[in-house]
Amino acid sequence: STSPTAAGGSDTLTAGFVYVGPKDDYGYNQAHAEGRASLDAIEGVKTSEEASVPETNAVQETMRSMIDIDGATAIFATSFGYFDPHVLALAKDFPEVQFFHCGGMYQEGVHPENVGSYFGYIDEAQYVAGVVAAHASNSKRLGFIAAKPIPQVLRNVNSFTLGARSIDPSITTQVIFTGDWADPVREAEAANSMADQGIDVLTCHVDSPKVVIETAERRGIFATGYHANQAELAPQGYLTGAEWDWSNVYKNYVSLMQEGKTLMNGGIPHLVRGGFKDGFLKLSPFGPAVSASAQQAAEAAQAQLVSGELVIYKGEIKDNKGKTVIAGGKELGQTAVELEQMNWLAEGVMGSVG
Amino acid sequence: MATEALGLWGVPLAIIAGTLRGSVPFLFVSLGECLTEKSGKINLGLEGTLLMGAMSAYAVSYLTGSPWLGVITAGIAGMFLGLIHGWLSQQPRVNDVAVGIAMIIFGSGLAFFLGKPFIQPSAPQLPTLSLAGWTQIPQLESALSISPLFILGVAIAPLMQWFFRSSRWGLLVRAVGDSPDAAKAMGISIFKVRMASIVAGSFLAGIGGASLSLFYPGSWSERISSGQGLMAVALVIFARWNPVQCLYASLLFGGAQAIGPAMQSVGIDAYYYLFNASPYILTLLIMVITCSPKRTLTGAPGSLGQAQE
Amino acid sequence: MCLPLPLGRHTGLPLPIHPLPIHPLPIHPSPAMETTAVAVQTKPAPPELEVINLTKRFGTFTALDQVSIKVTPGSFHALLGENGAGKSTLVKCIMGFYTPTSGEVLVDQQCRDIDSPKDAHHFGLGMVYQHFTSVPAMTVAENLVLSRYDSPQWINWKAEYDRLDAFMATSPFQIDLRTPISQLAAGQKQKLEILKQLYLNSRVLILDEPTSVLTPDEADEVLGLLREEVTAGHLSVLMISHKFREVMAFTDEVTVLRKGKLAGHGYVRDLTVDDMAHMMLGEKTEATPVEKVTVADSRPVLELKDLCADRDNGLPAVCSASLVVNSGEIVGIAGVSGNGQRELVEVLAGQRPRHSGDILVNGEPYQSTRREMARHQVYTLPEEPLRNACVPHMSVAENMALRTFDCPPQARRGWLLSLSNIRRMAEGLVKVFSVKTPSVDTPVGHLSGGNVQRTVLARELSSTEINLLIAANPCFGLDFSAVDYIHTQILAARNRGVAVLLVSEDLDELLKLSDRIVVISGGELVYESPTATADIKTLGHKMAGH
Amino acid sequence: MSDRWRSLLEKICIPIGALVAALVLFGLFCALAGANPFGVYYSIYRAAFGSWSSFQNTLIQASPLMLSALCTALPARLGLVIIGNEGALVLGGLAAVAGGLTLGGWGLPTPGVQLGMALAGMLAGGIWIAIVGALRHYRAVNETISSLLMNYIAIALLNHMVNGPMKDPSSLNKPSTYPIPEMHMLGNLPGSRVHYGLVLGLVACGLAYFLIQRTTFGFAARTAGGNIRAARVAGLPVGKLTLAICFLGGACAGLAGMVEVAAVHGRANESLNANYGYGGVLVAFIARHNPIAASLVALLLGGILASGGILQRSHGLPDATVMVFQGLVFLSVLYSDSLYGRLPIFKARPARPASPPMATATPV
Ligand SMILES: Nc1ncnc2c1ncn2[C@@H]1O[C@H](COP(=O)(O)OP(=O)(O)OP(=O)(O)O)[C@@H](O)[C@H]1O
Ligand SMILES: Nc1ncnc2c1ncn2[C@@H]1O[C@H](COP(=O)(O)OP(=O)(O)OP(=O)(O)O)[C@@H](O)[C@H]1O
Ligand SMILES: [Mg+2]
Ligand SMILES: [Mg+2]
Repeated sequence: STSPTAAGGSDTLTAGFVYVGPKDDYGYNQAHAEGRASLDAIEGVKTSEEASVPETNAVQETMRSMIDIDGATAIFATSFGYFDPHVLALAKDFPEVQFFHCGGMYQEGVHPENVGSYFGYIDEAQYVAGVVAAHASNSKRLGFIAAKPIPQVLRNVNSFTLGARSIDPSITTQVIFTGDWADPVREAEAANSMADQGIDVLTCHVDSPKVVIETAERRGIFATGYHANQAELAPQGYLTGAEWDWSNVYKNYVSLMQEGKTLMNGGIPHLVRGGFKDGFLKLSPFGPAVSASAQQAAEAAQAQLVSGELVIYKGEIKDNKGKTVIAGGKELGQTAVELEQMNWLAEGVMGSVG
Repeated sequence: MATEALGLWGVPLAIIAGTLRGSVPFLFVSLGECLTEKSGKINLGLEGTLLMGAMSAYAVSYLTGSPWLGVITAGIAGMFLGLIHGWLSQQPRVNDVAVGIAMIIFGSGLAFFLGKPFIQPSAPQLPTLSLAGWTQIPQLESALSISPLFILGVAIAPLMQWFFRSSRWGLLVRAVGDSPDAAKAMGISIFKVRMASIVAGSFLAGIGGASLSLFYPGSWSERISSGQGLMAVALVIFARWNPVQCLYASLLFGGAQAIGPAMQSVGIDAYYYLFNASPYILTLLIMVITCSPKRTLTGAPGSLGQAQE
Repeated sequence: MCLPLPLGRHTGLPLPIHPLPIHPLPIHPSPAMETTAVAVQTKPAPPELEVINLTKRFGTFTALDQVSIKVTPGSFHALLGENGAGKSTLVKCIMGFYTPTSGEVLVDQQCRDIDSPKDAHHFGLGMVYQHFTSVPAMTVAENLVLSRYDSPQWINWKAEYDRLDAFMATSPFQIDLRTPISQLAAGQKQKLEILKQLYLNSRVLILDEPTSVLTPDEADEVLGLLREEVTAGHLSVLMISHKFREVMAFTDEVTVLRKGKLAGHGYVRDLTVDDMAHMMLGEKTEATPVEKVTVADSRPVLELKDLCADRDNGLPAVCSASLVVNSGEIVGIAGVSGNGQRELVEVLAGQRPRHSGDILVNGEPYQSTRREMARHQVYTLPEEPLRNACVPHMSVAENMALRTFDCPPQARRGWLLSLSNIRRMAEGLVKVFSVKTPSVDTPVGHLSGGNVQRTVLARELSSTEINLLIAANPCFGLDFSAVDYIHTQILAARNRGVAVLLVSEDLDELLKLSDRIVVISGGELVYESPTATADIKTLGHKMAGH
Repeated sequence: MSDRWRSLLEKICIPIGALVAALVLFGLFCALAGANPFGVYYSIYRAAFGSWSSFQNTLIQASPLMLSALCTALPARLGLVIIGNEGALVLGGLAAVAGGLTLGGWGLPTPGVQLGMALAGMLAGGIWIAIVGALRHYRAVNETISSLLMNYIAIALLNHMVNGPMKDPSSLNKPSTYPIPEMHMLGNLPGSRVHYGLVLGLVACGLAYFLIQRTTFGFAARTAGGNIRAARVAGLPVGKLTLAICFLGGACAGLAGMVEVAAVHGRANESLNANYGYGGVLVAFIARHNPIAASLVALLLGGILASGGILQRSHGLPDATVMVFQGLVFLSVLYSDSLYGRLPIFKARPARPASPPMATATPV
């Protein structure tokens, strides 16, 4: 059977991957590039990738050239800012090509048929990292270095804090926003100033967590990673980390496409999201500083998240100004729209969304 | 040993610590730029030099295990870019600002290209000098754990001042920068003096890069520099082409970098974009206040920014 | 009238002013000079300098064509020629500043490769350039130490100062060692340049128009001292000059260049001024006689009331200057350079903001805006025209249009340039003012100094309705035919009823041209007198600040 | 060969020679990195100029650079070295959105809204650079430095505005302003995917050239740029000229920002800060501040940027390769500028003394 979208009637499926930064940044882009690399082993699949493509019309031209020159029939646009207007514009021009955008922005009926979204609930992993952090912390003060106060980031901050406070409700998380997805000096400065404040577990949500993890190690405090496995950077203090597992996701898409399924014929769902259960995420292996009890608690939490027993956003949850944001008894599952519009910091987080 | 929180006292401490940690690259690039500008040329390309220095230092430190070898290599890599800049910017009809911007692209492109294999590994870092034997407060101890390159930079600043005042070469550099015609009449080769100043300045800037990748923040990535190389030009004007004042200006900038995060860590967190821009706003304000159309800037080399005949 | 020799050399006191010769007269130096205390010591005799068949081309243009010249040891040699004759080029070739296209430079009858001024110094040659060559941002001491080729790598300032003080004590002129060059007056800078060569022990001194920034007194002082050294056999001097008076008074030999070629050579004792002028120009010319007519119904055109202005460093330069210039009158401002006259002209020309005070032109307040300049027909001949009045890389035509480019016919509808009209007008002016330029499209920076001056003159004097002319050192560095031309033009303007403010450091020029003379000293106008009745002695005293 | 032909030939050969030299150097570099240089050349050609489709890519990349370059090129005529293009561009984009939303809210028809956006963008960019000019004129603050600092400040302002006061609450994970309605967006040139920004860029370059070379304003600016003391002697209003030309330069960069939001992004957010500013500075310098040449150099840079992707995808070279290429091309072109009049082949023969046309060319 020939794939309905393959150009030139060949059986080879060509997929193009576009990254916003360098593909070896020890972070976001690297996680995607590793996912892409896992496709190399698959028969009948060719990939083409381009890194450091800015969120301007340059990305449109890149995707166009992948389609025109490389014959790509599926495009994976991995940066959040690629979606509107770039992916949408291209989708209009190439109705037979499938565009998969990482970010979960697809809306039924609003966006074209041949556009799909995929994203993972990485805050589940952050929740578990919070559980581990709570066990490791002596000062009961955690630190979170975040790029910008956007819902995705706030959700990670809150989940991390909720995870930690599920172990010890007195724990607080200090958050510092650097204002930039990558600014190593400021990230190091934030890490140091948190260490000076007596914070003893750090985590972060920036494009490349390398500097944060290394600084924490140098200051003799603990850290949990993000995006990819940074254990090598902090052999002493690395506890665990919230990692993407894109290889699962990409392999899955590819096998669907190889079966002839597409977004357009309804064979591939437009919105693909998932957490631990769906194989979107993994935890970094536990570091030497993680106690047995911490490990148990973490594994338990992970298992409960997989089974659905544990819902992170379950009322009553107050924000850090004392206002109830999720009423008692209310449960917001991972797909809840409210969570995607999060603009508050949970009780126990020190900082403000500005 | 439980760590006590310092509360609001943490802010000045964090700023002091940030000053000691964060000012080193500023210090080296501004001293390098100061030397370059004293000879009458502007090197806007130090951003590329800084990145090249950071990359090569990290790479060599990783490959050989010796961070000091990395520092030397960074300087040499800087000199290589300086040679290009020095030669090109002295050709007739070639503008040094333009060469500088092209060199930013070329230098950082080269650094990123060659630096790809070194993003993942961890390289040995420069040792830390602790000045805090007298205190038990861990925050102070960490604030006073300073880079050996900081000490080096602090020593170079007055040395360079003395060099300009009391060495024949220093006088030559000043003469060439202030009045190339006069220097030429004395039989001084303007080309050679400027070349030497640019190359030596780039050596220093390269070391500035090494301090980024081998001490603070202490890793190599493509975003490691946040414009320190570009700011060098502003710092030197700010410091009125005086090496010792370059030191003060660098300390100020290092400190200003720490303001944003330090404020947030104690809960002052509105307007952090504007807080993060504070070093630039501050510099601009000080320049507006201290410049005047009625006076020429003291210390400005007379031929700075003037076209080659 | 014999040359007055300075007396108070070592006293550090200002020199007494002597009556100046107003017309250049052939004066021979008194042959037996007293030997000076400085010079008697065992200094080696200067080497012989000879240039054979030297040619220098700039691109396709031949600046020097097979020129030969010989400076015998212990002689004072003058190099003469019109503007652009190639004098500066010749000496720069000797000094290794330029590489000659062909030809040889011999020192002591040996052919030498001189590739840089450093090599020249090695052979005992030293030069004072037409433009100052000290570094403005450095002090006198730093400049002197730097100028030495053998100064140590690391400088011990205390020891250096001791040595410099000792040198200064025995030198012909005194300058404070710790002053930055930028704060020296022009005359002092020139003295420093010569001092530097003495400090370097140069045996053959080449001077390119050394007296053009000096007052006649200063010039006589400097040249007199050099003459002593030459007579004592310690020094040879090769001097470029446009001033016949100096040539006649101090030099032994002259070599004349014309359009890059050797035009003549001779001994001063055998030559008259006319002979030399003839060699320079290739034809007989006589200075146009000066005639002044009295202008009827003279009225005040320019009035200054308590005008104050600051220097670049913020210190006061002009203090409470009040002055009236009437139509049909030339008011001359005399003064030693650096006494505020430059700043005064800059304020009037709109280059410098005033600190306080009023300027009235035709009775109306004047702010030096373009509109006021056009309405009152105010024109300016600033000093150093290439620096002050021209855009070097723009063409002669464009520079000539600087006053008129926004008026018809050069501008259509007030904003659209008519390039053809701009060229056409420039071509006319080039003819009328005999500007020597390859074409009107040549960048003005490529012209020789005299022709730049003529370009500006053409622009500023071509209007038929000039009302006020402000001229500052208009003849600085020009050859005598150009000087004569400019003087004639300025006088003609005055006779038409133009009010002229003439600022000059050349007292002869002021005495020749102006109707009234005002002395500026320390930024204040300290003396005023009609020229006819002016007492030259008093003028000199006032200029010297007494 | 007459002198005119010789100099024309020189003007053609030198830039081409510079490009060839850069390509040779880059080929060596690629060979060292393990790629086949000739394959690389072919790919670059194919991706930048090889087909109408790829040439459109080049045009798309070039159009913001043309406008942005004028922000440096115009003030340069007054002797000012301004590198504040990035700042003027992002603020221009921000203001254009604000203007577009306001006017759109009043129900103005599309041409009105577009004109309003353009004016708002130009005004914001213009004022931003005029501040630099004012600081230069009234406070003698070095314009290169102040414009550099103003870049950082403008970007901080952009971030502050899109994350705060001007944020569209529904722009969740990429804080942005409210979008400009689709109907008010700038369209594409018929039959292509190149938006009207290219036309604006070309027209602006042409107008700028005319303004500088053929108007009294340009004459005054060139005079003041060539020698400010002479300009003051001629009574030219240096202050007004400085402000005006800085405003015009900034307005062009602001217009580039407006084009980016109105033709590409549809809203203002941090993507506006995409280095078109520094690219523009480089373009202006390489073009020696000649607006017409700037449009050609912008095309060259556009072509290089357009070919960046293919180097990664077809030759496995890292993403930084295109920067190295760009750097080499620009260094080489900058160097080539110094060769005018120095290459023996293009040198006029020394005129024989007898030849009549040279007789007048002997200044005395
Ligand atoms: N660097 C140069 N490039 C091209 N032409 C030059 C250069 N220097 C001098 N010239 C030309 O050579 C000729 C001789 O110039 P030079 O400066 O020697 O004249 P001069 O005799 O010293 O005149 P003045 O009395 O005005 O000082 C002039 O026509 C001048 O334009
Ligand atoms: N020649 C000059 N040298 C140095 N500074 C000057 C000079 N002329 C004016 N200034 C300074 O520049 C500033 C502006 O001067 P001024 O307003 O006269 O300029 P302008 O060209 O007339 O500008 P505008 O036409 O906009 O008023 C003032 O601070 C003034 O002190
Ligand atoms: Mg001369
Ligand atoms: Mg001359």
